[in-house]
Amino acid sequence: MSKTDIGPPYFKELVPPIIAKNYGDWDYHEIVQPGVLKHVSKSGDELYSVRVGGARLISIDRVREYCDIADKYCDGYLRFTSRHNVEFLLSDKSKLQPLLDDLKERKYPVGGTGHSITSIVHTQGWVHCHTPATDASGVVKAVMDELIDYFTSMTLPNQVRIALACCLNMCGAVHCSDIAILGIHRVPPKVDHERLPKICEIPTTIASCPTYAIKPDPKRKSVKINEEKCMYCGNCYTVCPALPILNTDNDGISIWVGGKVANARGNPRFSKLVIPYLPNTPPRWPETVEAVKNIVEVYAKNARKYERVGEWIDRIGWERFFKLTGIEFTDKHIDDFFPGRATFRTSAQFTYT
Amino acid sequence: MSKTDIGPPYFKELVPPIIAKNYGDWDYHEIVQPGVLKHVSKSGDELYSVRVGGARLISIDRVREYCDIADKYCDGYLRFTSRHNVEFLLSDKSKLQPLLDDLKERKYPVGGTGHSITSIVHTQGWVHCHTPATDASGVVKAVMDELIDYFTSMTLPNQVRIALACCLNMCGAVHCSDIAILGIHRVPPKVDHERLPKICEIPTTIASCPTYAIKPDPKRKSVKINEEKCMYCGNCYTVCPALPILNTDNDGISIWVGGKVANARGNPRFSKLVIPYLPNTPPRWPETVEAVKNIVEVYAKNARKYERVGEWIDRIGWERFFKLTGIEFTDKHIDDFFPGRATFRTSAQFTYT
Amino acid sequence: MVKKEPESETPLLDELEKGPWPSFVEDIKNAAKKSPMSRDLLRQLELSYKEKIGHWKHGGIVGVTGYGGGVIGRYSDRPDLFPEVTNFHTMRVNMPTGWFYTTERLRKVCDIWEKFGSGLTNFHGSTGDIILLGTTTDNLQKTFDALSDAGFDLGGSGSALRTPSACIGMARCEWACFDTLQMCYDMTMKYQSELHRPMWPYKFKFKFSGCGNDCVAAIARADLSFIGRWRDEIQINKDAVKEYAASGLNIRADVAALCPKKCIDWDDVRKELTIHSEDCTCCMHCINVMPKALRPGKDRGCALLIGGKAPILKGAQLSSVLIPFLEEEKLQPPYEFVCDLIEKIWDWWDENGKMRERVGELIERVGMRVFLREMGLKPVPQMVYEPRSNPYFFWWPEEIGLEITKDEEEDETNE
Amino acid sequence: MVKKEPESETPLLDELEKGPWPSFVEDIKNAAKKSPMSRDLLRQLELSYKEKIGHWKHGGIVGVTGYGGGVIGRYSDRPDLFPEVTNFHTMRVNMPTGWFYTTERLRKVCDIWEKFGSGLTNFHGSTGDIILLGTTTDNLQKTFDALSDAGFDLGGSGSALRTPSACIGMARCEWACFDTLQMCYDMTMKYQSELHRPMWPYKFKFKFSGCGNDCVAAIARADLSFIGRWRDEIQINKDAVKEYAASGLNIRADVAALCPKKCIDWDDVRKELTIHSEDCTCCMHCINVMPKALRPGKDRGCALLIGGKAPILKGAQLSSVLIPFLEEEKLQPPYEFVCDLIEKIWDWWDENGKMRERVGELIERVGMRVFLREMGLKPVPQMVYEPRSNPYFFWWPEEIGLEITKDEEEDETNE
Ligand code: SRM
Ligand code: SRM
Ligand code: SRM
Ligand code: SRM
Ligand code: SF4
Ligand code: SF4
Ligand code: SF4
Ligand code: SF4
Ligand code: SF4
Ligand code: SF4
Ligand code: SF4
Ligand code: SF4
Repeated sequence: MSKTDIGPPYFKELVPPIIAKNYGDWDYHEIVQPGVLKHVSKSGDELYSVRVGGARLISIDRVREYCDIADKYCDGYLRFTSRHNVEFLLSDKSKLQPLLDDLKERKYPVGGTGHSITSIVHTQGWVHCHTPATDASGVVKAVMDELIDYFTSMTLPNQVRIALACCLNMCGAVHCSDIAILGIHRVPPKVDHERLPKICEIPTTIASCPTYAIKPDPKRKSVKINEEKCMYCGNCYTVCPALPILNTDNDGISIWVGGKVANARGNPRFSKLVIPYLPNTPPRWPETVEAVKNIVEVYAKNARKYERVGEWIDRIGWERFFKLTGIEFTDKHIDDFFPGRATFRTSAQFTYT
Repeated sequence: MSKTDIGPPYFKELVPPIIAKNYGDWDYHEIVQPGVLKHVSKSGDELYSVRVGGARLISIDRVREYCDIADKYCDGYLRFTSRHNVEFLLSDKSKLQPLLDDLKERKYPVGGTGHSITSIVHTQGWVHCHTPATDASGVVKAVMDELIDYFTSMTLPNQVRIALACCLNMCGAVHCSDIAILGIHRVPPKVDHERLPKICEIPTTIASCPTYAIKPDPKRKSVKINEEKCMYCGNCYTVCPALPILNTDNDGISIWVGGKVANARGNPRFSKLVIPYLPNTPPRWPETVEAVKNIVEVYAKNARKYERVGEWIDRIGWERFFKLTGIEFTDKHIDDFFPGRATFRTSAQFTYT
Repeated sequence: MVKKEPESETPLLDELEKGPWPSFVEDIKNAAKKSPMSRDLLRQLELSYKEKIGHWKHGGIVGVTGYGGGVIGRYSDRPDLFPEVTNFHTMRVNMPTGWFYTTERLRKVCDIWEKFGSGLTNFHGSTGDIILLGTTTDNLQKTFDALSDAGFDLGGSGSALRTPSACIGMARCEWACFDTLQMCYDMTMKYQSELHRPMWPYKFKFKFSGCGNDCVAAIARADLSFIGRWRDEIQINKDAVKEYAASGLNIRADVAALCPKKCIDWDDVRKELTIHSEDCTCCMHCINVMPKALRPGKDRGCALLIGGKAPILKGAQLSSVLIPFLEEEKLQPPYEFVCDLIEKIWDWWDENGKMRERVGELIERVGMRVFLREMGLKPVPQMVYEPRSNPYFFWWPEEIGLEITKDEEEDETNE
Repeated sequence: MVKKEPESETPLLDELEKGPWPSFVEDIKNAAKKSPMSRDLLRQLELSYKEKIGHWKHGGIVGVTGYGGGVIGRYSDRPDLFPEVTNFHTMRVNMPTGWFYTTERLRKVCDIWEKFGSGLTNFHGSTGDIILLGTTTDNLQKTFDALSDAGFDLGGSGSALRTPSACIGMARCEWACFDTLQMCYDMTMKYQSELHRPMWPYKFKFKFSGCGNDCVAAIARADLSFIGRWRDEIQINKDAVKEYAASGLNIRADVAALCPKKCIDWDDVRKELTIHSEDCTCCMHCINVMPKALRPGKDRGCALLIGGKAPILKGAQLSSVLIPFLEEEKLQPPYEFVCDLIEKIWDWWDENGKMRERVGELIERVGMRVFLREMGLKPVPQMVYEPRSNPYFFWWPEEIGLEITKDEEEDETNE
């Protein structure tokens, strides 16, 4: 048997020499061009990082291709970012242009820095998860095909972070993204009374429901669901597979905007619901692509420099946001999950536009 | 038997002729001096209103005295304000100074306009209510004795609305005041198991508890209280007199600040807890008087023109408020009544001062 | 020892006769001279001051014939010591809208109260009523009859409509965007029965403020708040603007910079003010500071907000936007649209509300979406500061083409 | 009819090979060439695309010897159609801190996965792990053994500590206020057992960001978020400020006006910038815009925030301030203060948390005051945006000199 609890490789053994040397001693940085960062240390050393977008779901051959590139231009050093881009790390400036040329040839998008749209943080979807209300990789691919020019340029008012999660578990920072694409179910789970007693623990199943919609059904040694109280979160299904919730016709996508994580200027905040439902339309989800694009474009046109999506809406007000984007406001936008009242406009301040 | 459902006298029969004439036709106003408003109509007519503070709890002889004054200077017209001041309404400017002189002689405070502290909205207290945790009129008298110079002048950054309620029922706009003085109980009610079954309805009593602290006690046909869950709101006592909550040693006063009602600039908002407890120290409640005065003075010194108390704190931050006032921050300030989390600072933005 | 004055019955309260602010103790003492009730009130209050505790209890329901409210029953818990306040009930008298009086009418109230009551009052109660503070059970009907003869009527109490109130509005204020006083009066008259005969889950309050300054604190205290607004542009008198500037007002700092939407441009060279009205939220600040130069627009009306209340039971609520704009026509007799809506709200609340559940709490419990649907009102973004951030939302059965099973034996405690 | 190409097995997925963004379908197809598993994955995915529904189920617990986590068990619900993915489990491999690799090490991972797995991966999972996407139950242990020999270990899953992650920090960023990478690595090593052996009520996550920009999104996703800050003044390089001004940066509009606390004065004549540091909240904006001119202060450390998480169960939470400042000393080995606190938190949560209750939800349920008391931490205003507005607060028994009766048979559903 092999050793356990050895932990990850020590990162200091994996960083390029220029980082080892200048660790903690960086002075400033510049974005040389979209996708190319230059960090200058107090010693004067210069590190170039070239950021490349990709499909996060990749084959080992793709990884090997990254390795080939890193071997050729970066003395074998590379990293990934917290949003799953690859970064090629160069200490030799003369190799920068050749690297960029090579990447271009391979049709790898270089960008994602500064006021751009970087890669979409996303999840498993139909590829590997059991609760998804939509696919992850496919939607992301379709959206990025449309937005790629924002990846390779830096023309937006500020960065726009897009994330996707295929169900309410929200694996990723979907709940705090400039634009979030969230898979949702829309019908209550159907109780499989036959399997349930065998494979599920009843108290845990009951406790799993945020809205107390699940009650014991002692006669059948099962549970029953008060469908009127169910808002299809799927949590009961996570703890009890005998409560299937996936649904071909009613599952789909919702769109949320205005969240952020950084403390810069406005406080970190959640994304807010803007489109309650778009249908699942594989393989290219045109409605979702269009919806995201529309929001990005309206933002690009109207926001002031440095305003994140949520900060822009802060300034103009949500009533204006709905008007500018042409998105319909519905009763679903009004928070009714206790304590939703905090969002009610308890003020006579608003505009009519 | 007399007529019922006749409603109040029609106000238009009670307004002075100048108001009847210029109703809906006013053009602008000026505050001539503290307590004296001049409203000018489009027709050029001028109405002077002289505002006088008083103890809201007054005898009919006092009311008659007001009438005497109104008869003498105002052709018998007067009104009261939404904050319980008297307003003498003059259409004859020449009577203004004599009226003011007369009021001065009677030691009636004239003021409460503009950037002042107007009368304290308050409630019944020990004078007439059954749930009070403190007195109302006495505390108000003691505080206003100290703050009267702010009533008769207009030197503050903006108006400061003070209100008092003697229990959590909050009769008045205490929950949205610049400074609120709120009577609080601090021990759970004691169940009078003998009287309870006779005079209270058990389900109503149980339902009256916001924190679900009350349970049935079927054996005694009464209820029991989980004291750990009780936060002494007194609501159960309101619906069931057999749950006495008044307590000589532990009742007292809490201080809340930063609320407002007007939409001007910042949105309407609740007052926030700043001093969880001050003892009941009749007849003059020196701790409460001192606490209110301190807050007013720190505000007067630090706020910018037009900033209400809450808007000032918005700008400087609560950490600074606690520092400037020297008030201690405790675990009671942190909201733990569901959904208190909305107030948690989910940001790395704050100052250390 | 030096000889002292005869000892006061109320040494503690006497301390409250000192100081510059008018003293309620002086007034109680004054009333006590003529009224034994007031004297016992004074003495009982002194006991409260000594013991730091109240001495009133609530008890049997008292009132006047034909009404279910308007009287607050109160009983001393020490009738042994203070027999005159054994019962000492308060009457709420509906004030004239706007709290306007002629001395003649006011003196009538005093005379009645001298005859039948303690001679003590509150001008006014915090809902707005004239509070006639304390009389015996026997005298309630007599007082009422005399008041009625003098043209006064009782205000609300209990689970009824409460006495509506309004800011001074058009009677004196240049900013009133609708006629708060008239509407308040008309509503009071129309709903006399609802006001006098409690029959709902809990209390219900209306308040009317002519503009966003909300001088009657409606948003904090009323189940339905009518708050004046306009839909077009703020009216600017350019010359008056220049005069303000000349007179030393710092328009940039005190007006433009404080606009919550930063929609005011100030040109310090030309002394010109521009307002981007499409961004203006009618907050009133700029108008407040420059009353001679700026005025609300011409297309006036009000916003209707719902749900304001004090903390009991589930926490305080400020009213929140229900209808962003009611046009002037709707705010004039016969108020058809408004009254229809009010009555619809009452019916729904009456049917669905639990005991002691205000309408705002009911809406919170069942969800705004249910309420809007029942009322036939359209959801609009003005209703919220921001859309929801949690993904826990519901679909209507017809939206997903499903029948939803409802559990009838629903346990309510979980909600 | 014209003769067509041999029909594709995956007409729908083929559509996703089009377009400029790198295609995952291309990579799956690529893997499918060598791996039958990947081929069945591709075919099952096509079915999902057709039916608009997932085809995975969770089932029996799978794993490697000695560990309770690190593997996500997954089973096809159509093993009849896709036998090669009858079981198709994912392995989470703890990434090197900061996601740094040498090609040598990275190729090793590829080789192992070529041998034992589907050849498909995620670089990386959203917690940060290397995701080795899909293999059979049999191959799990083999993969692990090979990984271990290559110096890799599994990451977290289940009710365990999850793989901690950190922003790139001192490795490349001039703003790192503490050594995020080293601390993340040290914590990962110290808590290997907590990471590999689930034993808590639910999952627990650490994330480390070197400054308020929070490039690892800690505040939104970590139960404990370490976010770099300083306590003294922003360092200003006056010459560099002048250069920015000269180069055309609009310092008034783009820097000063956007400071959330408006604590930057810009003198456009002298081209001088003054920061009122006592008001600065370390938001990072000004530094972000002028990296050559402004730098975090010298007295550096971090804020510790608690409770971040996704919506399940009671709604999403952002982390909230627990300790406003941890000095640099506390953020270096042996991290005594921090580790003591972490372990105290775990113990308390482990003892009091319900199943599937994150620490932030537990704190919300029992009250921050209880948590702070148990931890021996002082309440400070930095913990809240504002103090409470409801009057429903508690006193400790000793504060009111009372013994409080606790109801032991407490029904929990009401909470
Ligand atoms: C490489 C990476 C860290 C890592 O360890 O991998 C990183 C690196 C840098 N970030 Fe970041 N950030 C990275 C994820 C993030 C995240 C996390 C996320 O998106 O999930 C955030 C929070 C996003 C949010 O608020 O929702 C983040 C918010 C920022 C900000 C704040 C921007 C703002 O105004 O709101 C800055 C400041 C700036 O860009 O001027 C920043 C600045 C920087 C700087 C300039 C820091 C420096 O001096 O080196 C780095 C280059 C930025 C650039 O790309 O233009 N970084 N940065 C991450 C790259 C992700 C990617 O591939 O696109
Ligand atoms: C693989 C990954 C998504 C991805 O494609 O990157 C993932 C996948 C799953 N997550 Fe997650 N989560 C992943 C990161 C996250 C994150 C993001 C993070 O860690 O920064 C979150 C939000 C942050 C948080 O923890 O709150 C997240 C919040 C959840 C939740 C909701 C937890 C909550 O308290 O609200 C669940 C539900 C659960 O635990 O039962 C969940 C459950 C799951 C399960 C285990 C679903 C299940 O019950 O079986 C998914 C397994 C999918 C699969 O087949 O492999 N996953 N999950 C991420 C882990 C990869 C890695 O180790 O690097
Ligand atoms: C008489 C009265 C209405 C009535 O029907 O009785 C009234 C009358 C006026 N109010 Fe008011 N307000 C009156 C209660 C209120 C209230 C309600 C309350 O305090 O309970 C508020 C909301 C307070 C709050 O926000 O907490 C109120 C917030 C205002 C404001 C907003 C000030 C601000 O900047 O926040 C203005 C505008 C101003 O003062 O410039 C205002 C302006 C005015 C004007 C100037 C309106 C006008 O053009 O005539 C009146 C004279 C103001 C003055 O006293 O300086 N009035 N005003 C009330 C006098 C109360 C008193 O005796 O002191
Ligand atoms: C007299 C008055 C206080 C005063 O001194 O001015 C008053 C006095 C009482 N209020 Fe009030 N409330 C008075 C205005 C208010 C207001 C202010 C308002 O109406 O604008 C409020 C807050 C606004 C609101 O309605 O939410 C108010 C919120 C309450 C509550 C809590 C209601 C809630 O939903 O949270 C109670 C509790 C109850 O109804 O059981 C309450 C209950 C009471 C009772 C009836 C206590 C009781 O259970 O017997 C008090 C009777 C005192 C007495 O002995 O006369 N009183 N009460 C006010 C009525 C005078 C009038 O008619 O003009
Ligand atoms: S978001 Fe939901 S469906 Fe998607 S990977 Fe996470 S748990 Fe699975
Ligand atoms: S899907 Fe969610 S809301 Fe519906 S029953 Fe299951 S746990 Fe409850
Ligand atoms: S606040 Fe409480 S104690 Fe005071 S009058 Fe109102 S109900 Fe009575
Ligand atoms: S005082 Fe309030 S919290 Fe305590 S038992 Fe009574 S109703 Fe419940
Ligand atoms: S609310 Fe507006 S209209 Fe009414 S009195 Fe106050 S300022 Fe005038
Ligand atoms: S009313 Fe308020 S929002 Fe409108 S322009 Fe004036 S200050 Fe700005
Ligand atoms: S969080 Fe701060 S220190 Fe870390 S990489 Fe981002 S900008 Fe640099
Ligand atoms: S870091 Fe943020 S708060 Fe501090 S001075 Fe700069 S912009 Fe202002």
